Amino acid sequence: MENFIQGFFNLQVYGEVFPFLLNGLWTTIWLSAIVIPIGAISGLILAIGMTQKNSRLVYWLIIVYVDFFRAFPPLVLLILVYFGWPFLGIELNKLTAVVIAFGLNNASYYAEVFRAGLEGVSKGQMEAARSTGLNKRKALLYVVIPQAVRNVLPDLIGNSIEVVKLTTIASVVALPELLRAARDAQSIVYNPSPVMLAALMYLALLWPLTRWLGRLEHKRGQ
Amino acid sequence: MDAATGFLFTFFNIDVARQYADVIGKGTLITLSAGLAVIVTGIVLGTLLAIVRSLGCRPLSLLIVAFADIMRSLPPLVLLIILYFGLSEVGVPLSAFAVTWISLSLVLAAYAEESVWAGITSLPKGQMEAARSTGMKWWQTMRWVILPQGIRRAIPPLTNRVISITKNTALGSVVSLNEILNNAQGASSYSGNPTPLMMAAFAYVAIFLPLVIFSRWLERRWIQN
Amino acid sequence: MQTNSTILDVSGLCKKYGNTDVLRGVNLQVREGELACIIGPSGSGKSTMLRCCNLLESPTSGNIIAASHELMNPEIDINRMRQDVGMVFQQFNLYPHLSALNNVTLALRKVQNKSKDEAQDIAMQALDQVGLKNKAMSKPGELSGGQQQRVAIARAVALKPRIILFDEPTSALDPELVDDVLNVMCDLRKRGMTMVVVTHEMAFAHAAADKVIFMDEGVVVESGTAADIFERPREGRTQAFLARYANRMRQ
Amino acid sequence: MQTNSTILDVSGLCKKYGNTDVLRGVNLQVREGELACIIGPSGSGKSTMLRCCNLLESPTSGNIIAASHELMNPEIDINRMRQDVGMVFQQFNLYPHLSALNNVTLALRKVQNKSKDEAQDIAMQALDQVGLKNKAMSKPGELSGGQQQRVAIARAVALKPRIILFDEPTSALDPELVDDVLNVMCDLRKRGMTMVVVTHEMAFAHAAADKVIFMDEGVVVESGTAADIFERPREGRTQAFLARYANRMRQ
Amino acid sequence: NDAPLRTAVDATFAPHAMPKLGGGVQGFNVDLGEEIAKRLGRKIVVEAAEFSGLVPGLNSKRYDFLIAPVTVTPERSKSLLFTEGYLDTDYTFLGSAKSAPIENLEQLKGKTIAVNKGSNYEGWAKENAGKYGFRYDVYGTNADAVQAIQAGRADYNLAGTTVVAWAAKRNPALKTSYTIKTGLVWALAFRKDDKEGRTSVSNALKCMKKDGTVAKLAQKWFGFEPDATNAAVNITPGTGVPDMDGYDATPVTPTCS
Ligand SMILES: Nc1ncnc2c1ncn2[C@@H]1O[C@H](COP(=O)(O)OP(=O)(O)OP(=O)(O)O)[C@@H](O)[C@H]1O
Ligand SMILES: Nc1ncnc2c1ncn2[C@@H]1O[C@H](COP(=O)(O)OP(=O)(O)OP(=O)(O)O)[C@@H](O)[C@H]1O
Ligand SMILES: NC(=O)CC[C@H](N)C(=O)O
Ligand SMILES: [Mg+2]
Ligand SMILES: [Mg+2]
Repeated sequence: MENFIQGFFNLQVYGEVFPFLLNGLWTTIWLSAIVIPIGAISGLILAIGMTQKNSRLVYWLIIVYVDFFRAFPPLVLLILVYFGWPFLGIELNKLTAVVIAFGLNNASYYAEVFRAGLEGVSKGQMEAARSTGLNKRKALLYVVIPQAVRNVLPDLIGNSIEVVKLTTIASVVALPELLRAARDAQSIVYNPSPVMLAALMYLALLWPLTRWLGRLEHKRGQ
Repeated sequence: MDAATGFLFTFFNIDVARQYADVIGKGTLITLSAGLAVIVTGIVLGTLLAIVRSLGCRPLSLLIVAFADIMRSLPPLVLLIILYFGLSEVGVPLSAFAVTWISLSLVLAAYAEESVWAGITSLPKGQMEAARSTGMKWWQTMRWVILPQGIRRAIPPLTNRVISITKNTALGSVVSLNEILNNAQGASSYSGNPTPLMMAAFAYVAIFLPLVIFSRWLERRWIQN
Repeated sequence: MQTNSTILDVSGLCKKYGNTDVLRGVNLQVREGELACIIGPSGSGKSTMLRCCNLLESPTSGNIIAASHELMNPEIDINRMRQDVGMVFQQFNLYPHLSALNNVTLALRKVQNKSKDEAQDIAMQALDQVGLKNKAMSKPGELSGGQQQRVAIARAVALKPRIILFDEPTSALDPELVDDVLNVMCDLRKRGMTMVVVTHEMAFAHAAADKVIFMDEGVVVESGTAADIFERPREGRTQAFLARYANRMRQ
Repeated sequence: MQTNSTILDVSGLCKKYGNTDVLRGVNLQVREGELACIIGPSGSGKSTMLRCCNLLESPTSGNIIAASHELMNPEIDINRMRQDVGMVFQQFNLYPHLSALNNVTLALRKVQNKSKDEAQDIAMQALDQVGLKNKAMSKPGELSGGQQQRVAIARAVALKPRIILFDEPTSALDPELVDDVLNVMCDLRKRGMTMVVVTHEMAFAHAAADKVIFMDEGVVVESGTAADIFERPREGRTQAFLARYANRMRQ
Repeated sequence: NDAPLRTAVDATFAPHAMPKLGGGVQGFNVDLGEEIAKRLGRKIVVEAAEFSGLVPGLNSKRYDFLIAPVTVTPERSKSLLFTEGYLDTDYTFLGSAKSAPIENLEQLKGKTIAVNKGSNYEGWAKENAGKYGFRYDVYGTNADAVQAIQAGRADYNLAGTTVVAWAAKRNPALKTSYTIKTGLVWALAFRKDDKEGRTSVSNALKCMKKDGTVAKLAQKWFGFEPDATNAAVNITPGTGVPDMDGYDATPVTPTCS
């Protein structure tokens, strides 16, 4: 037990590495702030392509895309993008590689979420908007999408929390997000306390969101 | 070497592929069994927790909520690392497989608990009353009337989670679990060629694409009913 | 019928929710084989009283003896008692994931531990009684409201209870479907089933009830034969209630 | 009124869904300022016809000229045309996420590019016309069905269309709320708005319509003044339809 | 050529490469890389990545060469091009301070060894596990492999002598144990087709050995003076590591400025 406390709750180590981890936390936050909107917007576009059934080909291409990337582990995807694309003549820095891998992966999940949301908006809404002379783009933008977002707000938040958690895999390409910072610190102090401290930071960051989400979901269930 | 042959030589190198096929194969078995174990344990445990929560005992419910919140807020990789090194520091050195299995099961259980619980609470109160009024005991009602409906309602929101959590078996590579990715990374740095990573990619798709397609089917079937 | 023994005996029944007195000393008796209708304004405590009779609500004080079970005895075997005291709900409360047949067999198998075959025989008989033998395999979602309520009645009947409590069994039904259910209930009565029915169907109460109980503000104001209550109500409150009802019908 | 010009001219309109002919050569004219009611049995193609008139459905063949727009001209500016041809739906189809006011202003701002202030002024006028000025800030969810439908009418009116199409505007309403909506429509007519109304409210059609059109099986069987159609129907099918209706009312 | 040299280390391999708490990396190999770059008149970017990602990164041209301490082995020589060695490397076992150190490999029977994924220590463990009857686990980082000893998951970590010494010095719960003499060296790795890059860096390395820079770095980070036979001092006549694939025996005279 003594060992365990020394190993995981070593206050002295906490103090030593705190500023370092704070940097990592900051990286996690801005990384999330980049990848979440990108994933959400591409997901929305895919979902629109899926639900506004203009072309069966487009529909099936999107389904194949979405299912493939839902099946593909993001960690493996990141490694392939980072180390593989240069062979195709596309060379990416860490951040771009992470953003692209996350974008490919997240878009598929967000697409499924938005699809459910769009399907929940009655056909009459589009018709009503079109009948007042709004073109399709404007009708989607001002009438259909706001309602779709509302329909699935809890899922959107839930998925975004998942994305924040997923940023930990950026540590394999040594992007210095929170977990990476903790692991680096661990290798300096030869003590796993930094990882524990990182866990506490993740909790501090995400627990309020999870709680809020729980509330929203509960309300929807009623 | 022009770009195309370079690409093939690098990513689809037959010699390398042949050499490491069995390592990747073994990893695939581990990933498969870890994935299955996680799905089964996570869903069963989550359902049990939801049942305990519906007993309505406040301290127990609070514990369960706290558990679910923490598991849903922590990145699984962090949980994995802490359990792997932490458990053995307190004298329970479980194998990498066991730790991967347990930590992902806990995460899935947290989500399953929330979904099943939501499924249960969304049922009209009359279901419980009607069953009790025929003389069924609380747990009989739970078993035969409430749970079958609650779980049914929990399935659509849960499918996406099951997939993404199961894919996280790849994180086991960090704690020395010899699953696909770990073996592939080892092989690719050992051979100095990323072909094993490509093989891993194929193996993952072969394992998880059926799961994704199955979940789509399940969702559609459930919605129709 | 006067000679039959009392099967439901409620005396001095009180029920509080927090500080509000919902039942304030209810007394009533129902004899074996009787069809008793409970009428009264909304919020008068009819449902609460009925639900106390099989302990879906626990009384605050008073005494209830139902089918020889002393409900206020702390050692009572509730599930045993509920075998003898059936219940039918306004919202039917069928199990949507089970077929009509399995809705009926579930308690037979899990509570009375009957074999599958035996349970199915009994259930088919009960479904036959309510005229739904041919719907045995349908899920509740495939049945009309009236059919669902008849399955719910079959579910209660199949357990061979000594008394069945009905809480507004026809209030959730479209008007065209009400009669089917009331017919089934009349039928049951002819076979000697004791029934206590909370209802707003005055015509039914008038025509079919052996005994009518008028409740208001948590007490039984007046009770007697259907003719007594509907044709010669003694209490002012009863008269007022019936007058309002007659009025509404006329509109 | 006879002297007014034709504002909606449908001729030889056909519409197929796959192999089923839903409209089989519809001809009809509506003149400026007229209130035309379209009646006919369910499935006769009334909604389809109406929806063709603002291209929510695309006709298979035939000709439509609505408010001077040639709908079958492939180069038509649909959104421009829809400014002149308004529509009100059975299910209201208000935008649930916007207040009544913003339901009305949306197209004013995003299609007609009016300033916020100007759009609000116009919208408030329109809401005033339907008697809902005081509900401008309410969300649709907070309004009764009748109020929602009146907001939907205001939404159409605010764009100053030259003709408004109504598809069973009162069918989704509770009986008590129907009159409010019909009154608003009568009011509109007095102000000179041209309206084409698919309806099952025979009394309204009889009393308010300048022209009644009876459709059956995808064609216009008969049309004329309200008096013509309701009091001296010439065609057997019209007579049968009206008789069935009268019968149903009596029950 | 103004573009900086791009290279990478596994920053969990102290004291060769390790993170600085303030950000960035430091260590023997980082200094070595910077010195080489200076002599080539180029800037250098040292990226931190997992060791198992380095070779793929090199192959994909993300890195020009690997400054991480790559041990030259016959297998690797088949697919990579090496400069001559800049330091001898033996393998040393790291164990818990509480347990008795091992004196020979036979004592490994029934023990568990933790090694870094993709490293030659993993390779050694794989080859010898059957022979000596031990188990081994592979970890993404060497730091995790060391952590595994402290957590009681493994009995020994196997890594380069310098690394093991550093860990034992920094952490009193650990101590060094048996050393396997290998006769192997650490060298810089290039892509198989990048002869030109290797030649120029080899040349710089020879000069650095000649003027004692490498030895000074060893003194700074490891605290010992390498003797004349050590690759840190001893200059190879040709280019590459003798007796390995890719060795170019043509004698070279270093041209130093
Ligand atoms: N769970 C509860 N908590 C608090 N008050 C309750 C509860 N259940 C019922 N009540 C109150 O008890 C009173 C009696 O309710 P009850 O449902 O028994 O009336 P009822 O006679 O069945 O009326 P109705 O004809 O509308 O069904 C009502 O005022 C009601 O608000
Ligand atoms: N999208 C569609 N695909 C196939 N058939 C359709 C479609 N929309 C309508 N129909 C068919 O076209 C016919 C006419 O439908 P329409 O809705 O125009 O009738 P209606 O006169 O408005 O009836 P109601 O009074 O019930 O609204 C019906 O038989 C209907 O089934
Ligand atoms: N993590 C490291 O940098 C160790 C590399 C190890 N010396 C090898 O060449 O395999
Ligand atoms: Mg009641
Ligand atoms: Mg219609």
